[in-house]
Amino acid sequence: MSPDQAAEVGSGVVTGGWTYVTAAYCVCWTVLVGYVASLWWRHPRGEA
Amino acid sequence: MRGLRLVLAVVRKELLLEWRDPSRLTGLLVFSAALTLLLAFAMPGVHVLPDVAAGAIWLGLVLASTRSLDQSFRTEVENGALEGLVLWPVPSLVIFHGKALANAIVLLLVAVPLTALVFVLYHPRMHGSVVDLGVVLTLGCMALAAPGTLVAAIATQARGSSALLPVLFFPLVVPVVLAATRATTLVLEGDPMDQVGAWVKLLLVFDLAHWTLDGLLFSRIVDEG
Amino acid sequence: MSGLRAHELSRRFGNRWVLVRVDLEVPAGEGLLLLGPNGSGKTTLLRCLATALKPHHGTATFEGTDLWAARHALRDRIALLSHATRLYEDLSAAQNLSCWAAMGDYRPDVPALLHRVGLDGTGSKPVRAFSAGMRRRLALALALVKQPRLVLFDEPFSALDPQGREVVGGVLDELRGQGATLVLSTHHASLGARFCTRAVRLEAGRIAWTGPAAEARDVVADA
Amino acid sequence: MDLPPLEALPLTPGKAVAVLAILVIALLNVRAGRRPWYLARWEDAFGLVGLCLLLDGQYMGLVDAPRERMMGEVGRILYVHVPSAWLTMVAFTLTCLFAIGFLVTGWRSLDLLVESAAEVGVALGIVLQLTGMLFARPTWGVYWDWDPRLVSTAVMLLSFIGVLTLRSLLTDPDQRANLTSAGAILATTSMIVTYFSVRWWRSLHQMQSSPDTVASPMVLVLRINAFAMLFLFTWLLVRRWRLARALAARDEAPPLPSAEVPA
Repeated sequence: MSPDQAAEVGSGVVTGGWTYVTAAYCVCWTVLVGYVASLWWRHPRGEA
Repeated sequence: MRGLRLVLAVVRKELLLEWRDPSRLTGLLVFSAALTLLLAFAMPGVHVLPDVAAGAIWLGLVLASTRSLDQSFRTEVENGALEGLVLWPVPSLVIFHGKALANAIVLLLVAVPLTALVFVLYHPRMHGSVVDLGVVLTLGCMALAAPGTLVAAIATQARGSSALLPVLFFPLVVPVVLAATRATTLVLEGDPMDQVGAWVKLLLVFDLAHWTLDGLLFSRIVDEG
Repeated sequence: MSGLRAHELSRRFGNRWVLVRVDLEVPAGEGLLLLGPNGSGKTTLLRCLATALKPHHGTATFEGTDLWAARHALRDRIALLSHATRLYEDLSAAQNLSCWAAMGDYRPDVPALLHRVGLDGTGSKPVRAFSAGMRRRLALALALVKQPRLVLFDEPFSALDPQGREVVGGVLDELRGQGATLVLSTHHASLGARFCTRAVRLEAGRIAWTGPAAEARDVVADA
Repeated sequence: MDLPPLEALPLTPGKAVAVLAILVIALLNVRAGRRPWYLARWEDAFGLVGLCLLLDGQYMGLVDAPRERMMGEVGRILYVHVPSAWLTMVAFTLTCLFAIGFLVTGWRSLDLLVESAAEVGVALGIVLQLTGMLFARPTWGVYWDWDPRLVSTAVMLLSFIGVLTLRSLLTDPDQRANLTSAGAILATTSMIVTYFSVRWWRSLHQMQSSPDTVASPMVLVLRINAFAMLFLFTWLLVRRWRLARALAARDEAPPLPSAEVPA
């Protein structure tokens, strides 16, 4: 363990957690894309 | 003066309806009593019951209020009485305040025996005075009644109103449940830090805001042709 | 003094026009017979005139004031009687009357009113136990609480036995005697013609025929 | 406002893609006699700019931005979480303002905007709530905490979902408009009161982050993401409003017919 890392552990820095980051960005995209799709889906077709 | 007299006339009519059909009130009482019993069994053990007594009272009241609000508007739409009231020379604000006041009284009529029952079943400590408890119960019931009356008026105009009512009502009264439960707990368990005033103040502000604002919204939605 | 006037009164529900450019004129103290098949817009017209519905086009005035704009003041003098009886099922007849009166700041003679519609002696029975005819009579008494100047009556003679019709007829005569303006919607032209001078026939929300009430019978018979 | 030095704006692949995309779009737009499908309406420009900014902002958030001093990599969630929080607030504030405006003026467009803003707000609010929970798990150790902002956001979301439910259950347009607006105003007030009451009850959440409390390299990334969300929000709102208008036009009443009785 490098001195740098040791200092981080002692100071309570959160390490790792890329899973959560990926999940958060995915959630953002899923909801946005899903919502846009629903807008498109609900649009009345046939006229104009 | 005339306004107050009319409000009291609406309240009298509501209470007379409750009086002529006692099954409505007894139904509410049995409902909340059964809920109190069920809640005790849903707890991890008998030892926590004194701590959750206040919560049991307010949970019972909120759930009972959805029933009583639903009932109070069902009698109005049954023979078109609500439209009749709008066409009667009585301001919509008066209808709102009368109905809300009557709903608050009905809730208090449920609250008193319910509190007694919780005392019997849950054995909470009682450090504060009965007057304090009464003030908290009154303010809390009024804080449930005013937004409840408005929301019930909104819900009755939609399909499936009794299912819609809690959907609109519960998020609205989160602060009431929180403040009333805190205040009740502090009254029951003693208040060494003197915090009960803050919660009562919150209830008071909530009451004031809803008893003034909701009447305006109510008149807007019932008298629009 | 001008009574009830409507100019191009129109109302829609959703995207359907149920009342189209209806022009009416009822002189004060006179009666108008409103005829027409089911769904022709009679009830909607009455509800517009009673300020229960806001017209989407056109205007209606009573004694010179716009009905919708001055609705809060005018509701004191307008009575709408329809299949919605406005009654509280769990209250007795007298309680219904006294509660409604108190809510409008009226002080009527409740026993006299009940006697007027032939309901004395119904005691403390809740309205729930009443027959349809009794409810109609009680609703009539409820309208009389207001001492209305404009009476809008939807199907006055439905659900009534001959005796009940007698009562309703008596009350209508009395109201006309007091100078009230009447609008009666009915299928039975012959029964209504007694109280009205003019008649109007609605079809698809429009006025299809207008003429003296005495001739109205034939129109219905032809249809 | 202090602009960051030029070195703080490195040409990242994300930005390169974004700039190229904008250039291509602009060129196509200028050249085309008729408008391309992705620029059919004026709001689509907002959508495209928003999309580019979002791609760039998220790339910067994931790659360029330094690790947060206390939260490490997890701090990168903030670049999604904070902008969505801002825009959710904007959406629901607009909903409330539109609702008040509708009750005062009675304009139909405002009613359609109430519906649109509420729905877009709910969509963004879901992003906010979920990313917030994903942020809470590694930093606080739990997905949920009884913090005023968490609770009031959840209450607000539930309220507006309730309002949209109410709206879907009503058929008469005039009645629907009135009740939706009343419900939206109630939902907004309930959110405000909930916030303060829960804050009294218990407070654990850090104070609101503002550019003063956040390290400067983060500010730029945060800003880009916030503008991305703002542009996308505008696009979504206008799009949703067009949808509402199209649906309303479908069952709009025909003009008042003549007084002649149809044969």
